[in-house]
Amino acid sequence: MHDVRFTIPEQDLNREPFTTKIPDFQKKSEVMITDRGYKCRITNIVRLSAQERLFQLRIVDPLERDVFSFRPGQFLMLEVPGYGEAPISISSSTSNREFIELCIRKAGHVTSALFEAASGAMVSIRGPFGTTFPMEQMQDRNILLIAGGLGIAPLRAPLYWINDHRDRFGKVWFLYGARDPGQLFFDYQFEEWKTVSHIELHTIVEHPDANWTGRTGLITSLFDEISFDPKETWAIVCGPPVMFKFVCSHLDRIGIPMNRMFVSLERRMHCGMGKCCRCMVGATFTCLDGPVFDYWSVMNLKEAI
Amino acid sequence: MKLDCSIDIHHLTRVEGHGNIRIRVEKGKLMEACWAVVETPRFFEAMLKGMSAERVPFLTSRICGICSTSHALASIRALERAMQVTPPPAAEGVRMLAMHGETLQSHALHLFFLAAPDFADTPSVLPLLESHPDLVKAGLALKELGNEISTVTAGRCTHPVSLVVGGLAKTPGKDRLQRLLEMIGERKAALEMACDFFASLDIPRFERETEFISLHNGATYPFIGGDLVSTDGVHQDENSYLRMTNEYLTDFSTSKFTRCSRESSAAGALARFNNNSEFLHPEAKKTAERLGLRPVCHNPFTNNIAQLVECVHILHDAEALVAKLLATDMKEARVPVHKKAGSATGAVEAPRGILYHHMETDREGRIVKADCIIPTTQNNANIHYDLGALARQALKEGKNDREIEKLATMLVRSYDPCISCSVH
Amino acid sequence: MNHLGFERKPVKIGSFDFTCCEGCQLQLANRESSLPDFLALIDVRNFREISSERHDDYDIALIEGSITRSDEIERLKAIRRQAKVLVAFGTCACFGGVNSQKNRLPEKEAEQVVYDGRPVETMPSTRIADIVRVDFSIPGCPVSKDEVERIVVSLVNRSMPNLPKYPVCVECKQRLNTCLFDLGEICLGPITRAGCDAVCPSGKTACLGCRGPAEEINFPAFMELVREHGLSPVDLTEKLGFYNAFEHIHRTDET
Amino acid sequence: MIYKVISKPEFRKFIDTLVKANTAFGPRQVDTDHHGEPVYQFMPVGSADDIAFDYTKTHSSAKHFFLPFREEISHFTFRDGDWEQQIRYEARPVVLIGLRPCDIRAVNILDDVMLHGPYPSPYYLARRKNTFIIGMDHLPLPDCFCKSMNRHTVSYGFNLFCSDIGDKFYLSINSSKAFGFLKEFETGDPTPEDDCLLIERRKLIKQSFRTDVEVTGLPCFLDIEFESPIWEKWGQRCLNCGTCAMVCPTCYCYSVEEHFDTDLKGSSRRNRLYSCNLVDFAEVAGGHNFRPKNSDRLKYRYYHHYRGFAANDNQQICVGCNRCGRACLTGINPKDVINDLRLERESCMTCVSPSRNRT
Ligand SMILES: Cc1cc2nc3c(=O)[nH]c(=O)nc-3n(C[C@H](O)[C@H](O)[C@H](O)COP(=O)(O)OP(=O)(O)OC[C@H]3O[C@@H](n4cnc5c(N)ncnc54)[C@H](O)[C@@H]3O)c2cc1C
Ligand code: SF4
Ligand code: SF4
Ligand code: SF4
Repeated sequence: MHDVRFTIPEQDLNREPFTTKIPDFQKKSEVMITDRGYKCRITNIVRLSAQERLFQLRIVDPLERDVFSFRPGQFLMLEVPGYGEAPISISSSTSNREFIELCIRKAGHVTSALFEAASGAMVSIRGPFGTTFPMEQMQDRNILLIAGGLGIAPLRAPLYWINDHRDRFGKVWFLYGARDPGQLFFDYQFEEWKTVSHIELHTIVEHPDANWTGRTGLITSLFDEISFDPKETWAIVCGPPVMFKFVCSHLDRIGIPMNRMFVSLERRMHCGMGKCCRCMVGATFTCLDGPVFDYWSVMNLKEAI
Repeated sequence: MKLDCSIDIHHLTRVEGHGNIRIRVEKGKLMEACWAVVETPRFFEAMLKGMSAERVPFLTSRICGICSTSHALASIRALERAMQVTPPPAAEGVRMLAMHGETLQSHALHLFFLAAPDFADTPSVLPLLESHPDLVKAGLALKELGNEISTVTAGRCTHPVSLVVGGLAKTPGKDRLQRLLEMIGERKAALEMACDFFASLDIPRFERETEFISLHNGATYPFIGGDLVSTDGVHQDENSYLRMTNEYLTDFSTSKFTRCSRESSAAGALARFNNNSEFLHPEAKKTAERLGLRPVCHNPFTNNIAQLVECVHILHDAEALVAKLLATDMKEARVPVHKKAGSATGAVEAPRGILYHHMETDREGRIVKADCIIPTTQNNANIHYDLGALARQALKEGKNDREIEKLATMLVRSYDPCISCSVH
Repeated sequence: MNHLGFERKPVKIGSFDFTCCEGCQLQLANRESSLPDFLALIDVRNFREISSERHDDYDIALIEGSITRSDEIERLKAIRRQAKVLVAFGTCACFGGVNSQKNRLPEKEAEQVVYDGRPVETMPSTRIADIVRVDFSIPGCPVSKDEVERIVVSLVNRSMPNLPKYPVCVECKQRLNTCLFDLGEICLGPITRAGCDAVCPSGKTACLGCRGPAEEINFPAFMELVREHGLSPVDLTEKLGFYNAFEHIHRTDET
Repeated sequence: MIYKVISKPEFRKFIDTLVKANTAFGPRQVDTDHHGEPVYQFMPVGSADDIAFDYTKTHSSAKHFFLPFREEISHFTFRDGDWEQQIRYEARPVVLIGLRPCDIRAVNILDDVMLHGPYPSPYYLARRKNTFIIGMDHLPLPDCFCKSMNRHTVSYGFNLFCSDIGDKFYLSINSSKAFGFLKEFETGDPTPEDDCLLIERRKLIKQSFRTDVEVTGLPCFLDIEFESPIWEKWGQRCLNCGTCAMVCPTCYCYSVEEHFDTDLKGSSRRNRLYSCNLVDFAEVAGGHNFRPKNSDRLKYRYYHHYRGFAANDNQQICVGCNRCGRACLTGINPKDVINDLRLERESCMTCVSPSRNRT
């Protein structure tokens, strides 16, 4: 008694796709490619240390490459086909439309697979996702950049931004601390930042080696080297949670308003789109409402940082 | 005629478990021909003491990874008989199907993975993947079917989960049975081509008069329960299994030996065939004829052929069984078990031969005494004496050491011994 | 060449069995539909059960079974010396398995029951990690071929294999089973590591914990639960001791 | 919405026809528990006779028809050092029969989460659009508390909703498909008596709730009570087995796994329903766990359910079906936990000094 009149017709979604619109990344668009990535070729791999490498990616399709743009602080979901995805901050200049750079620590499944990859390997990216450092609002102000260890990864994009628009900002300090001198990445760029971009760079390490002539200690001890007007200074702080807690409470004490300090949070993520709930901190999605938060919001998050 | 020969095979390969073959001939005189099982004992019978009945099948199935269903069912049968539980007919049908699944899987594994390389003269099945891809595919198709039957009926192919004392914990879904029926139909061609292959083989000529022991019920080709018969005319009821086995210890083997009317006896596909060939499915009878197998056959190498004949029987019988189960209401497949004291034997025909579990329970249904006699245990003595006879014959034929070694290993393999299971 | 640009080579495997039923090795030949693909991933160097060829240049050793005799210790140590990666394969190897049930009996009694008192060489069933270093464990009685396949694929692809950390209940509920506690039985699913796709509860028999404890299980709460459901201490010992997989936790809980 | 009435035999005929022409699921008895109570689940049905129209509750919700426990979200095919990604959002049409109002409200909540955010899920959409939902009201069971959650009625999100008014069903028709199908059957326009009966029925349902959970202001309390010792107490009982999340109609947290095919020629990326109750939900590379304790994880599930997240406008997402409470082996249920929380809260409100255990 199979009566075809009562068979429910299939809603054919494949033929009326609702995801082909070219996504507009400047605002969270109503429709966007949520599951298909941009195919990328790894064009260069720079060894930073035993555990960290810089990967240079180039989107294969010229049209897609044209479309792809991001803002400082955003991250993308890096897919290594067969192995999985991991959220990674974009570590290159927003004005560089040719390449994307990712600074990656070998931490687990996906990242280890990536470390097996040779130059020329094919991977995929989704995104960019997440909130950004408010570079426009920071204009005409002094900027305090503080990075601890691999925290330099998300910090490089704002750093490039400042370099690109150096005349729009006041004084810029960059305090960079690491466990040991080998963990101070991108030292080949230090000179350029100092002389070309006029950034005041201060470095410090916890455990010096024989060749180290700079300062030794925790990053907070660098504050005595600089003086600034807290009312006119905005801060971006990236690094492990313990570090930015100390740094931000210090900055809070000397008078930088909490909503002018920015940090980037890390959580486990599986979708990047506010669905899997892996990245929740309290009731906040790190992927949608973050990863960039001002310190006031961080203070308001349930669950310890 | 050849005068000296010395063969020492340490850990025979392509069999389940650890066993050694030693043959030594000096000046034309057979000094030693020995089948030594060196597997580590696990003491299952001791572990069973005090265990509650419902857990027993899960433990005994772990005696053997290949014939776990037989072990579970032998225990279940012993316990049900001991505690006077009558399983519902639907459960009996499903159990029989589970046996078929296991036998098919086990025979396919033996024929194609363990025995076939001997005939093709390769060290394992892996080179056959290249040289005889269709044959291997056919073997895989049959093995897969066996596993699928087990999965549908017992929940999983190794170590069944839903065969329990009192019936079935879960009945197979009709949709999966339906799918089985289709699968069985599809796989007939694979079996056909396997028969062609084995028909083309040279089975070594060797005979040693043997007493073959198997189940017998006078109506069907037996797998679960029935009387115990031998080709020497012994006939006993199930509970008198000890009369068929008479276990004894030797000093070179961790597995015991058995005997009935002679110095040794054999169980297995060939024994089943020798005692019950009249009850085979007509198609299986045809296959036997085609392959030249007639009861009573005393060549142990033809056990392979008997296995193949059984595969044909199983395929057809399983087809009928599934059709019957599809028409059965399977809601009532488990009865409550009232624990009581008792003792009984459960005998089933495992792929390698008759398997006895004898269980004695106390009032709470806990095991007081357990005895398990495994088919390979019953074959050990026969393998042992066959080796001697084979060596003698081969020497007479002037075979060299390598040839004798090959024949000896093939002989042991043709029994499809399940060694770790025999030392339990 | 794959998309990451490195050469994939079949892993050189040796498979060895100690005291056990060989059911786990047998699983390697299961899942027939993908078996040819699976075999292409491995280079069998030593596997007595299926091949007469024996070489001693394997990188990965799958060890099945527990250790119950002194000669096995030597054999195992020799394998450890050769293997780059040693895998405890199956519940017997990981925890001692059903064989360990004999450990609770006095040795003489076991021999009496089985060998009429004739002395047989044996020792308490021991998991292999107590004798050699184990790099990875694949529990299960028997192991699930699915999982084994995944792990071998990982090894070939140079990625890290892993096991689920959560308990069997997750998979059980995903199969829409009726919980066995609702059927009046005591199931070890809530404390047992998932990965078997809840075969036992799906066949309506209680999980006996062959895969060992899940990560960070709440054992006291579970004990409370089984007490409420009126499981006798004898039964509980029988269940928890079935595969010897909870021995450690069980003991620390008592003290 | 169009309202009609249909006689019960005619309704059965309608369902039978629909079920036979489509892949259909409805409540079916799958077991009898050890108290002798029937156990129902949404299972495939082949005719109206398979459906237990008078079922009490299903142990699992109907969530997995929209968010399958496992689903492939994309597949990669590898060739010559390159790969291709295939994505399909296919879903076969499915008829779901017998959903309760709270179940349908749960689907509506999933709609909010999956479709109304910045990144709508095409997989969910495909399934949602291809599911024909027939709802049915019922008298609440003693432990239902959907009224407390204000989820005991439903006005959208279904194709057809049936209220039992004695000999007839009062139908709320919410889709042209349903309306079209029903044209072939004998239905009538509701008479004033029918309307009366419907109102009576609604009243009866409303009055029959035995369980009340006070949730007013709960979101705020949950924020404040984040450090409450109550969580520790309940956390000690929690097995972290994930059962509650699996049966819940609105738990939607998932994980993504990726596996190579055995022939290494491809790989598939799969979604897998997960739970914040599971031990490694908040674990990150290197082994740090942001929610290391049982209590952290239990709390988190409650936090999500009764505080709500931005994805659905910070609305509570529990619908009050108590499936989690029934399924929990150690007896953790929303009613007791929330009441406990509020009791503690109330006593602290009257305290002059801050309670101990609190920093
Ligand atoms: C917004 C954001 C930006 C990040 N930027 C960088 C970066 O620029 N460079 C870098 O090296 N690392 C970065 N990380 C951390 C990085 O995502 C993890 O180290 C990485 O996910 C580990 O993945 P895995 O598969 O190798 O490890 P596994 O532990 O095997 O990963 C399992 C899963 O957990 C998730 N996961 C594990 N650890 C973390 C973590 N710490 N944070 C979030 N998710 C995790 C992964 O997504 C993965 O799916 C960032 C994380 C976030 C959230
Ligand atoms: S049957 Fe066992 S595994 Fe399944 S939910 Fe119940 S306790 Fe958990
Ligand atoms: S359900 Fe339990 S006993 Fe059964 S396979 Fe899984 S872990 Fe092992
Ligand atoms: S009562 Fe429990 S299962 Fe039902 S919606 Fe609320 S949290 Fe989910």
